[in-house]
Formats: sequence, C-alpha cells, structure tokens
Amino acid sequence: MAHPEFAAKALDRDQMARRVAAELQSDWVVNIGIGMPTKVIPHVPAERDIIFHSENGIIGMGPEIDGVNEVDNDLLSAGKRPVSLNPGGSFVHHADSFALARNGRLDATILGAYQVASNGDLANWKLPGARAGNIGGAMDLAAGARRVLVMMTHVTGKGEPKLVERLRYPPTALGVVRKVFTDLAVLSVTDKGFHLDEIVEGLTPEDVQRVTDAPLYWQTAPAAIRVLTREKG
Amino acid sequence: MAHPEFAAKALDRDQMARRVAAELQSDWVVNIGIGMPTKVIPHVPAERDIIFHSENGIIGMGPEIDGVNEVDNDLLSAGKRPVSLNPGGSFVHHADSFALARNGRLDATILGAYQVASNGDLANWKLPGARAGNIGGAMDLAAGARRVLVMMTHVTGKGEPKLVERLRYPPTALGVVRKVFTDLAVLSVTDKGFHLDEIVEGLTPEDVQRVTDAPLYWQTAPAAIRVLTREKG
Amino acid sequence: MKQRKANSVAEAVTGIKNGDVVLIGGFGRGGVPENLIEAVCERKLRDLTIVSNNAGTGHTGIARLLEEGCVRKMMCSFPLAAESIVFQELFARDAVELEVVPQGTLAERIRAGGAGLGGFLTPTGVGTDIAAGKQVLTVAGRDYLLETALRADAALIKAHRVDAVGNLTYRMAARNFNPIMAMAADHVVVEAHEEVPIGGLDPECIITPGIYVDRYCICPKP
Amino acid sequence: MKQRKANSVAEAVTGIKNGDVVLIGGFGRGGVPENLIEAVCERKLRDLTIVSNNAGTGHTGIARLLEEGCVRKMMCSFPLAAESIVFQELFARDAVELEVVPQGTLAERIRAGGAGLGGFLTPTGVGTDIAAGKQVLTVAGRDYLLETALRADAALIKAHRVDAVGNLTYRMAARNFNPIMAMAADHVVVEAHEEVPIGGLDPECIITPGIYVDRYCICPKP
Repeated sequence: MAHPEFAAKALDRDQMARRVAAELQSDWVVNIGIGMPTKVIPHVPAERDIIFHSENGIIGMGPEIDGVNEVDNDLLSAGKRPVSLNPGGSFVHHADSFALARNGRLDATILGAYQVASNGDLANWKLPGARAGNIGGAMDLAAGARRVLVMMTHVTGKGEPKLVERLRYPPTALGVVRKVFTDLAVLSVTDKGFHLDEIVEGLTPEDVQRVTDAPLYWQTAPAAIRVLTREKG
Repeated sequence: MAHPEFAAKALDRDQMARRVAAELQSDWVVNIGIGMPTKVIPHVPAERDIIFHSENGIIGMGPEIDGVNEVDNDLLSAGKRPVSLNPGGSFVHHADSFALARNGRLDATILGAYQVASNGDLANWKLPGARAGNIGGAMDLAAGARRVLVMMTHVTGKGEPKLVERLRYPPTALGVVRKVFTDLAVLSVTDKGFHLDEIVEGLTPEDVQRVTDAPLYWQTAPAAIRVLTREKG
Repeated sequence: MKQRKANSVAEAVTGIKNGDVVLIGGFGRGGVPENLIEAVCERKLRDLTIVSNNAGTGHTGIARLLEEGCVRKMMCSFPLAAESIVFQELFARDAVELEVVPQGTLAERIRAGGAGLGGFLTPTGVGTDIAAGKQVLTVAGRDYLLETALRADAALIKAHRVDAVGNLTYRMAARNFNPIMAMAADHVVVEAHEEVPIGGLDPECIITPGIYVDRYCICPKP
Repeated sequence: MKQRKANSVAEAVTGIKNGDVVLIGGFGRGGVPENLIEAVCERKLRDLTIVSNNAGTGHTGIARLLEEGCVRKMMCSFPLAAESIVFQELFARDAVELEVVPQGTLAERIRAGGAGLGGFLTPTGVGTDIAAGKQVLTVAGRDYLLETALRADAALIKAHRVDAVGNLTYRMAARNFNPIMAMAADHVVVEAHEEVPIGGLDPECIITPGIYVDRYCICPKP
C-alpha cells in the first residue's frame, strides 16, 4: 500500500510490474516468486527473450492464465495459479529446480518483502515474535540468485517504512538485495546504502526520504520512473 | 589363479561365475563390477528375476554381447564391453547412478579384490607403495551396497594368499565384505572371522587353510561348492 | 518378478505403520497422491511425521490426516498458507509439532537421503533463524550451513504412468518432489494415472526407475 | 534469443582458455565429446585441468590433449586403464599431476558444484587413503567424509539431440557424466548428433535444460 500522503501519485501494481519487467534483460533466466512478482511476466518487452523459472520445477514458464474453467493442477505457478509452458520449456524435479536456484545460472529472482535493509538484508518470511512463518523457496532463491530484485510497496498498510537501516524482522538472507522496486521509487543497494535511482513523477527525493527509515542518497535529479503506458502489455 | 597344488581341482572362471550367480536372489538389484563379475549375468537361473545395475547409469543391464561387429559405444558395461538393456530397463546420469549405489536399494555388488581381511576389509584399488591406482566405482559400491560379494582367485599368480588376517594393501572400504567366492572355496565373513561355507570337491578344510593367511573355522563337514554343470547357461 | 501392483488403494497403503516418517509428494495441488493419503486416513494411524511442502489445503489430503489426529509432526516449507486451515488451528493449540525447512533445503535433504549421503553444505539460511544449532563450515571463503540427510520410513508418490516393473513418469510440474521422495524412503507407494506394458515407457524418459517402487495402484486422472 | 549454435566445431570451443578447469563427459568411449576435444587440441592451450572419469584411450581425445602438452592436471577415478598409455607415460616422468577421486564422489562433487552447494558428507572412502586431510563428521552414528563441491570454468558435453534453446537429450549410457557436468561449469559447450526444431523435444524428456548450454555444434553420429 502506498503512503496515504502519496497515494494519488504512487504506482499501482500493474505499473510496478511494468517497471520491474523493464529491468529484465534479454537471455536472462529469472525466477518469479509468489504474489506480486507473477504480474511481471506479461509486461516483458516482446523483443526480450527471458526464460522464467518457477521453483516447482518449470523452466520456461509462461504468464498466468486467467479465466480458465478447467484448472490443470499439474501446471501451476509457485503461487498455485494456472500457467502455460513456453515453447522450449521443460520440467525438472524439486532438487534440480533448487540446484538451478543456487547454481549461478539464475540471473535474477523477483521477491516480495516485509523489509529491506540498506545493507541488502532481506526479511520476507516471518513476523517478529511469530512462532512460525512461510519460507517457501525464498531463502534458497535469495541466497542463490545472481540478482535479488525486491518488489514491494514503499510502506506497510499502517504507513510504516519497509526500507530500513537495520532489519527488525527475522532475516531471510543477509546482504543479498540488489535493487528495490516500490510504488514510489527504484533504489539500488550500494556499499553506501540505498541509492535513489528513480522516483515516481510528482515526488521529490526528500518526499521519498520522509517515508524511508534509512538514509538515501541521490544525484542532483533522480530520473522519473519509466512506466510507459497503463495498457496491458 | 589357483594355487599350483590345487590347480586341477580349482574352479574355472565360468564355474566361479555359476556359483556366484546361484547366490543372487529373486528381485535383488545387483551391481556388477568390472572383470570377472561380468561373467555372472548369463548364469543367473532363469526363474530368478534380478535387476543388474552398471555404474555408468544402466538399470536393467543384460549380459555382454559377444561377437558383434558394430560396437555401439553408447551401451557398454562398466568394463566397456557391449551389453544389452533388458525390457523395463532405464538410464540415469552418473550422480543418480551412484545415488543408487549408496541408497540402500542396491542389494549386492560383486567386486574383484586384491585382498580380503577376516574383519571384512577390502583392498582392490592400489598396490602397496604405488603412486596411484584405479578406484573406479569400487569405493562407493563397497561403502554403499547392502552386501559386498567378492569374487577372486584364492591366491595370487605367485601363490600368495589373498585372504588375510589384516590387509597389507591399501583399503577400499573397511568391514564391508559379506562373502568371498574363490576358485577353491566359499567363505562368509563373520564376527569370528572367515567361516568356510563350501569347498571345491576333492579338497579338505585343512587344504584350504594352508593357502589362506587367516584362521578359518568350519563345521565338521563343509558342503561341496554347488556348481551344477559346465555348459554355458 | 516382484509383485508391485496392489488391487486397491487400500491394499496399496498397508505397509504404512504407526509412528512412520512419511514423505508425501506434491506442491500445492499438483502431484499430490490424494487417493493414497485418503487411504492412509482410513487406517486411523497415529504419530505420523509428515514431510511435504505444504501443510494441507481445505479438509482433504494432508489436512484430513491432520484433522483425524494421525499426525504428530509436520515438516514443510510453507505451513501457513491461507488454505492450511486445519493445520493452523491445530498448531495454535499445540496439537501438532512443526519444523519449517526452506524449500530447497527440504528438497536437498530428501535428495541426500535418497543418495546415501549424510548431509550437505548449503548457503541457504546462513545468518537466519534456520541456522540455529547448525554447524557453519567455510569452503573457499563462503559460509555454508551443514544440513543433514532426511530419510523416511515411507513415501506416498503421485505419478502419471507406471509399468509392472514400477518405472514411473510424471506429468508436467506434478513431478516436483515425487522423484526425489521415491528415492528416499524404505517403503515407496505410488498412485499412477495409468498403467502401460513393460517396454511401453521409453527408457530415456523414465524419471523414477522401478527399483525404487514397492507398491503401486492405478487411480485414473479425473 | 541467445545465439548458441556455432558454425563449426572450432568456433564452438573458442571460449576455452589457458589454465581452465575443464569437465569432459564420457565413460570409456561412451558419451565422449571427441570432436570438441580434438578442436581444443588444435588450439594448443596450456595448463588445463581435465576432469573426466578416465585418463584417455589410445592417442585420441583426452590422450591427445595430454600428448600435446595441454594438460597440467588430471582428475579422474580410473587413471591407469590399459588404454591410458599416454597418461601413464607422462605420469611416470612427473609431466602431469593426478588427483584420483572415487567415481561416485567425483560425480557427486560435480553435482554439488552444479547445485550451488559447498560440499557433502559421503560414506565413501572413510578409513582409506582418500580420507587423508579430509574432515570426518559423524551423523546419526555413522562416519562420513566431507567432500567439497567441484565447479569448473568450462565443460565439454556430448549429447544426442539439441534444439536452438540448447535443450539436450542423450543416448543410452552415453548420458553418464554429461548432464551433471553441464550444470557445473561457467561455460558449457556441446556437440550433439542432431538438431531438432524448438518444440521437437518432449518437455518431459529433456534431460539438460537449455539454460545450462552456452554453445553447441552438430557432429552427426558416425
């Protein structure tokens, strides 16, 4: 959820998905986590040939299929929604699927998060003090992918910053996040902390800093987030 | 090679293979090592359904094919001789093949040996003092199979005993050998050392003891080795 | 030939015992041996440890096993999905134990069990709650957790095709945990959609060799 | 789409460099990428570490690499086969280094490298010369050697069929080390018997997904 103050200017989920899609480069192998990240696939520019991996053993996963009557449980995304297999795709068992996650051939994974710290620490599986949480494939993907890209709202539903100086949530992996895509900004994790790469139109760097619980640094004029159109890709 | 004194009474390789074949029980999965053990397959009684494994990823290997003109290098035994695949057979890669070797589903492996000690230690890869040796799959098979069956001559070409109290050769695996099939006798490895199960016809237990470098023990009259006929099975 | 085929689903699961650690294939609703699980429920077994990626959906399958009180402990990667209502209710009142394992580590622990290994070093979980009580070893300058192999008494497997030798193929992403679980249990029970004659499966395309299968039954795809 | 197809065998191997650790598939004469090896020979590279089950046969393949002085070190399980005449001659006069690795440990070290693991615990080699200098860990009362993962700069792979995406199938026991080696190297080069259109390989029967393949060339089966 966007910070109430900036709600009107914040990107919607579709726009966020477009921005993340634009980040993915030709010939990358990209793992798609559950939730918001699954929206990225339909927005990948047609000329970029990207191979999507789903943790449940799909290499060459296509977009989720909407509006099907008969769901085939044998071809679901990690989020358990019906998907297609692209031409040239294949199936592997779970050990081989996570071998890929840790192998070095996975160019990127797109994950949701509760918090990201300015040193790249990621929290996305357990609430503080909770007795249990859902790890799923996130720990392996975060530890193994070449680039961990996080896609999340800039603040919680209660307006609390999710970009922080030190995690207050139990970590999923340490020092792994490369870039964060929120509804307000795109930020890189650097040796000096969060670098503000892009801002949604109509906000200033200082606006973004106010809803972020870690120091940001930026060039004189960070670019506007490039979201081309609102139409479905 | 048989001890010169007993050469006339010793089993030939074909007879040894018959005796080992008789040991294999229905529904066993049996790995066949290189050399002498490959001769076992054709002698398995027809009513026993045994699945042979070859370390190079063949499950359901048939016997070696003699006298073929065109050797297909894509279907060779561990000893690199052309073989067939039995109906219901399949292929796995090397990591999966050795997963099977260590899995517990491999009922037996049949290996050759330089020496076997009365505590079950096996030596079959390296000569004492040598700079290198051929391990192949023997260490994994010896460590992983449920039953390690050794098939070897009772003494070396120079007449030196190969059944010993303590290995003088570098070990392949410790305490693993279950049973030894030589050209003179069949012996079980027990907590009390080598038990003489069967003897080739015409020899006494004392004869076998004389060419063995470890104490043997036996019942009043060990059975004669059961080798039914000399014809090819 | 070893008689692997059971005449009914009920007959197929007679080898599962009270107190068993049982691997159950599937990811979400894909590749779950639902008929075998239901048959185990009918047997009213107790003190099972269930190893599966999820902790049940709705009131069928693993959820029913939980509901009928068959389960002492769950090992899974994603216990608190919206659909795992039975598990969450039991867990809230301490009526079931839970071990949460990262999904890739769960898969690899099972694979190690199936490969006769004692354990492995993984980068997953270093510096997290998952590392508690585990040895950290450094190889070539990188830290790894030592995770131990997981081997089970039994496995319930969902396959697509089977032959009388027990060879299996799977269907699309329903493959998931099934092939590695089939290697990691002492007693492996399979439900398959259809049976083919021996030789009816291409030897190049058999995913689980029949040597890992103890019993199978046929449950046609609905 | 990534251009994986090379126009010639020579072009396929241009990514191999002096000093590389190179995995080479095959067991005996089955599944050996003979054309790729010959092309590497032509490049007169130096200081290669070759990882393969055997140490060459006669004067071709790995034996020729050795004979031409390209190899600094061999890692294999069976170096002294009757046919490895070139290797044995070089080894006798200390002109090549040797690391002998049990075959299953070799396969598993490569598999661990391909699976992003740091190492694994194996029962193989406990109490033998192979254990020298290695850590012994006890899990559930059994001793295991800690063996480390093996990852390479390059791999030379022999496949049966390939499509433009790089998906591979193998032929019978020529599969052997090839699929695990394809996962364990930064630069993977394949020779395949034949090319099929995308979609020409059954997704259920693809053994090596194309994501692991950097280059391939076609060398029809003789």
